[in-house]
Amino acid sequence: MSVAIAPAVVVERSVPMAGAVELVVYHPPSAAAVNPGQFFQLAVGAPRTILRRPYSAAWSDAASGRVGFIFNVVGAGSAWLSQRDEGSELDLLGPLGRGFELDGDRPAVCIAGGLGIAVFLGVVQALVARGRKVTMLQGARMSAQLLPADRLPGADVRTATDDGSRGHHGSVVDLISSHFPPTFTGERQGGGIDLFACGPTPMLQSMIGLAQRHAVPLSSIQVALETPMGCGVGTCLGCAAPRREGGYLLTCQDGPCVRADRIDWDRMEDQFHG
Amino acid sequence: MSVAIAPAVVVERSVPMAGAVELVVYHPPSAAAVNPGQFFQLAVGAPRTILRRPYSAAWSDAASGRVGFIFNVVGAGSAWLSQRDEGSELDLLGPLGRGFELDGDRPAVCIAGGLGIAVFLGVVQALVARGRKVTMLQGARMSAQLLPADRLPGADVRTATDDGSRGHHGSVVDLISSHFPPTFTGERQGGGIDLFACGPTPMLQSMIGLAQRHAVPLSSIQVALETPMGCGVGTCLGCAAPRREGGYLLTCQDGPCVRADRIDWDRMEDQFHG
Amino acid sequence: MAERLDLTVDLGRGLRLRSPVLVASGTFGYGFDAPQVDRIALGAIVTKGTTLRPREGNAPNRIAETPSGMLNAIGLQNPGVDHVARVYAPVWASWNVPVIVNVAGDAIDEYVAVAERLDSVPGIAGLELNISCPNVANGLQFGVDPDQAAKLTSAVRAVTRLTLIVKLTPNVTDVVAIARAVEDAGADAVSAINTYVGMAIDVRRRRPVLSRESGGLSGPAIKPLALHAVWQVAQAVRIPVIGIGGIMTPGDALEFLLAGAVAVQLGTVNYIRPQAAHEVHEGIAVYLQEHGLRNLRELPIRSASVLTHA
Amino acid sequence: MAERLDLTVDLGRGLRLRSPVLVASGTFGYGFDAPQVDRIALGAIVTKGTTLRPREGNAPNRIAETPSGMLNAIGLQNPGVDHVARVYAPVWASWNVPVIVNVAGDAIDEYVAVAERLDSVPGIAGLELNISCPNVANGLQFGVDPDQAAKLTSAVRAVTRLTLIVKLTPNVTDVVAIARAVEDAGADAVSAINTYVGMAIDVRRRRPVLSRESGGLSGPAIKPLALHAVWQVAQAVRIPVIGIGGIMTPGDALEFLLAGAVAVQLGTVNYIRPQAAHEVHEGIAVYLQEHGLRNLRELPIRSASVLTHA
Ligand SMILES: Cc1cc2nc3c(=O)[nH]c(=O)nc-3n(C[C@H](O)[C@H](O)[C@H](O)COP(=O)(O)OP(=O)(O)OC[C@H]3O[C@@H](n4cnc5c(N)ncnc54)[C@H](O)[C@@H]3O)c2cc1C
Ligand SMILES: Cc1cc2nc3c(=O)[nH]c(=O)nc-3n(C[C@H](O)[C@H](O)[C@H](O)COP(=O)(O)OP(=O)(O)OC[C@H]3O[C@@H](n4cnc5c(N)ncnc54)[C@H](O)[C@@H]3O)c2cc1C
Ligand SMILES: Cc1cc2nc3c(=O)[nH]c(=O)nc-3n(C[C@H](O)[C@H](O)[C@H](O)COP(=O)(O)O)c2cc1C
Ligand SMILES: Cc1cc2nc3c(=O)[nH]c(=O)nc-3n(C[C@H](O)[C@H](O)[C@H](O)COP(=O)(O)O)c2cc1C
Ligand code: FES
Ligand code: FES
Repeated sequence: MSVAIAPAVVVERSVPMAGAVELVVYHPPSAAAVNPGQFFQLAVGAPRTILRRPYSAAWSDAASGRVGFIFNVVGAGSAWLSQRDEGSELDLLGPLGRGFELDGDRPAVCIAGGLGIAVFLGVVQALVARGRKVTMLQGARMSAQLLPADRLPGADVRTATDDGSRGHHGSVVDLISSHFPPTFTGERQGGGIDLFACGPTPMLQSMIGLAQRHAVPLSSIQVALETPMGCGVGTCLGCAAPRREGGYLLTCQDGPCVRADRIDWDRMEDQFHG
Repeated sequence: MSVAIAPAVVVERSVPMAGAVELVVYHPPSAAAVNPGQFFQLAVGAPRTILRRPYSAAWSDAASGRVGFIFNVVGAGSAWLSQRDEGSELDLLGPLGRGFELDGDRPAVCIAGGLGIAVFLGVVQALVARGRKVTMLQGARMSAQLLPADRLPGADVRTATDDGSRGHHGSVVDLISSHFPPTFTGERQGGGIDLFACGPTPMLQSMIGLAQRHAVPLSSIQVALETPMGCGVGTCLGCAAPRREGGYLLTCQDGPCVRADRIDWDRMEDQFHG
Repeated sequence: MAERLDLTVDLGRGLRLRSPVLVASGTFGYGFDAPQVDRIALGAIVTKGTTLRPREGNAPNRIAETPSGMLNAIGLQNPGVDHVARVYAPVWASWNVPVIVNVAGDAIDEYVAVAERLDSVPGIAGLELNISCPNVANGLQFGVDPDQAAKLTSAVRAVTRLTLIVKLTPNVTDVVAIARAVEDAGADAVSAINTYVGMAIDVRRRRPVLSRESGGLSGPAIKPLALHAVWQVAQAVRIPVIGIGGIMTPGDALEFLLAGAVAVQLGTVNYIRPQAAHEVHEGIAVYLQEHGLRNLRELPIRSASVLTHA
Repeated sequence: MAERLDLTVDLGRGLRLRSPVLVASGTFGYGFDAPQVDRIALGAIVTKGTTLRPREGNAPNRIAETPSGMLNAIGLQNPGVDHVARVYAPVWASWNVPVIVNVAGDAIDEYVAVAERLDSVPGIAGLELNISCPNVANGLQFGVDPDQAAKLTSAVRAVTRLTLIVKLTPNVTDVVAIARAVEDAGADAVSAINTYVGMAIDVRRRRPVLSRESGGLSGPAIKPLALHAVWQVAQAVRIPVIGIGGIMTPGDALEFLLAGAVAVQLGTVNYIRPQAAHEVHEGIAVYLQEHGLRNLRELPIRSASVLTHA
């Protein structure tokens, strides 16, 4: 495996949008190895914590040897991470898991809820580099929490906010509807679009429900799953996600990016507490 | 009690001598309340630690509202403390315990081994302020680990190093001998000197042995004890030190500064591991 | 809103607490030493374990830090019940907070004698029987055997009209069996749990860190274990259960209240954040409000399965 | 200096390890997935718990972080013994490191069938009987009762010539009684300990975090408890004891070796610092050198008192 366990140096810390932190680390081997959608297990040194924390590479740049992470502070681990100054070390394990399958020529529609946007900096860039038409649907609670569109060059960015302060007033999932019927009706088995989704499990579920109502084939949808992670490498079996044919797949090994038809969405649960 | 639990701000971090760190915090109520020899329980945020760490106030200055701590890095807690930048918060509980009894007019001889010197910045200052003649005997492993004498204004500073790189080549305890016989022989019950000691338990024990051989009354010696501390305030009973008349006294409440005749030195042990 | 919240707790036999947040035995002395704590806001103070005669306690080392926890082997250093009754209780009588005396001993007679001595003393609101101290000779014997635990409880019950809480040890295969036994023997409430027997070794000197070799583990490290014990016990007995073990935050305390405890005791955290009891009380109040609940009795959840392990 | 050090360990019945540092069941899969670990330097790999038939494991949530520890209720997800014997063992046979299969089941017959299936398979160096899994129905039953534990051990002993390690559960009043029972029943070694039963509650949603409600606690939080268990067991049995529980550093491992363990298993730390096993091995070597010792057998210390608690 090309998985590294390595101390990387934080070379930049900034606030890409309200409530989020962006840490840029310098680690050329990782920067060269990442596929969009893959993640790293970041060691955290907060009191009483012990497990690493899973974070998607928001973007990576082989040329400059940099990898970016974008996250919000939700608990002790992310709080600790948010305080890493420039120059401090960050212990990376990764890149891990499977990224998105980005090849193809159908129009790509990306949909992100909340911090789910993080992973799309790299995804959009890679899709655009492949010459694909990219629409980025981004949802947030309020305007200030939207990632500025200039971080997603080449994509047609549409937004939705819960408070209506920018774009569609409501769920980002509503924005897909306009992409669904014309494209899929009549040519259900392909043709259409490729959908890439990342966000809270309830958002993914409502999106899946909508897709099913529009008879969109779930195999044309790729989702980035989020489950708790122990190891991130397949040894703890802690990151189970219900598989359509029964049993479980491992988010860290079989995912985090999987085709939506591999999941039993009825058994799928939002696994996060707190 | 005038004990505060308070977040103080680190206003200075420096290296007073090789292997040591000095943190200066701004907290006027504490700075005004400290008696030399008292300590604070400092909260630490290192992974997996939980208890506060006891540290003597090295000095305090009511006018500027500052308190200084001088320590070396021996484990996780002190490592974490050593990384507190200027501007960061430090959670203090204190001042705690009994300081030294500094009043009197006999010549004062202070003796410190290793980081035991920390407490004497404040002690020497207070003794000098009382117009007492002060000799400071300071021992360290090597010259670079000695606190510069200009931090002890008004004291006659004598030094000993294990490697002979400055002052007496050997234990700092050897330096007391020269103070003992002339002063005490013939007038055993007072007169003589007042001795103030702080350092590793084995050093204190060898000093006590020497004093006993010279028939120096142990009531004229005050020692700053070091035992592990749970609470620092008398509720956990974890900081037991053997009392001469049997049973135990509590270092945090009855000490840390006690007259040497209160201790059963034969049952006294160096309580630190690691 | 706030004035409508009812945070009181009934521990039985007339002992009503104004807050579900108590301070645990051995972590608050006899109530005189903790800095900056507004006693009046506490549900109750549980004292250091008290024995018939004064005890010197164990030789140092008595404590050691462990990952997110600490070991202690204090050895029940205490001034003896007589001192407690004569010197401390009169002061407590003037405090506006219930003081519960934690009682320890080596034999049933000794527990009984302590309970008798305290029964009619003003200033004492209840007894907590420490049948589970791992740090004295024979300390664990009563706590690990349902019959012994019941015998001890009955004997003490017979000589006291005070609210009688029995404090369980977790160092057993089946804590529920002990809880049921002491309930049947007349305990008004149980508190769960005391410390877990553990150890640390001084690698440099090649010897145990503690003079007694082993000691009791407390602090956040044990929280998940203590919570499980409380969860099991609360579903098995009808008397109130007081949850103890590693509580540092309002969230921790709420875990225990949701698991079925009527109140909680804060232990090790008192050493670290003396203000924790108040923060926890406030946090519980906020939670109740946010969840539209008006008292603590609406909190507990139940196991989905009949068998916890099934 | 270094070449004179002897860090080998004899687990009995011909199983000799080149290092006292093993990786624990459930934390290293079947040896294929851990990144960047030089397997050859490990004392042995202990596999995930393996049952007669494949198991899907429990529904999510299966894990939760706790202070300095983690809870798990994986539910023995595994591909079944047949897959292990047919697909994995042949690969292991080519590795230069012993692989010990951790065996689990719901009934004695099931354990026996797994042991029989594995007995003559090349690539398998030993069996570790998991008589103590808290995360499956009836999982704990064998581990908490000396008679049951002995019966299971004898039954498996009768069908295998492989080195037989029995892994003890700490969720008992007296771990020594179980250790003695399995020693008498023919175990070649014991490993101590498995996880402690614990729980976490999701306060926001008011339900247990884990789908199974309870789970097993591992990680540094349990180190002092595990160390005490090993200390007691090592002084009570003559067969080798393998220490497990919360080991992260060389110092942690040395505590167990000083307490009487002949070897250690690293568990949870593998998730966090996959390189830990090597660091621990190196650290032990350095310690032996610094203390002028030439092999691990010179390490153990003994209790000063006859009774650990006296
Ligand atoms: C593959 C993957 C990629 C992710 N990428 C990102 C990202 O790019 N940006 C971002 O902001 N967040 C991302 N997350 C979520 C992020 O991992 C959690 O927010 C983070 O672990 C919370 O840690 P904490 O200590 O701050 O919170 P706490 O709630 O204190 O954490 C307690 C425990 O729960 C786990 N946990 C809590 N919330 C989550 C969660 N949502 N997902 C997984 N574990 C959780 C923690 O890892 C930890 O073990 C990703 C999660 C996964 C699984
Ligand atoms: C009253 C008092 C005043 C002190 N003043 C100073 C001072 O001014 N400067 C200074 O450098 N040191 C001082 N010490 C020692 C200092 O408290 C320890 O070095 C420090 O606690 C070590 O913590 P750690 O996490 O770095 O080490 P670790 O070894 O990781 O600590 C583990 C545990 O052991 C305890 N411990 C370890 N060593 C000691 C020790 N020597 N004394 C007490 N507890 C210990 C820690 O508090 C902690 O609970 C003082 C100790 C006491 C009791
Ligand atoms: C130093 C110390 C001394 C203790 N002494 C007693 C005691 O005398 N009697 C008793 O019943 N429990 C005693 N305990 C146990 C606590 O009351 C409590 O049950 C335990 O610490 C778990 O709670 P915690 O994790 O919040 O500390 C003591 C605990 C500590 C840390
Ligand atoms: C996620 C996970 C899965 C485990 N699975 C098994 C198992 O299948 N069989 C077993 O005997 N022990 C299992 N264990 C227990 C470990 O082997 C070990 O005994 C325990 O984790 C304590 O060691 P640690 O604190 O170093 O992790 C598992 C532990 C964890 C954390
Ligand atoms: S996180 Fe451990 S197996 Fe996926
Ligand atoms: S440190 Fe707790 S009583 Fe002294």
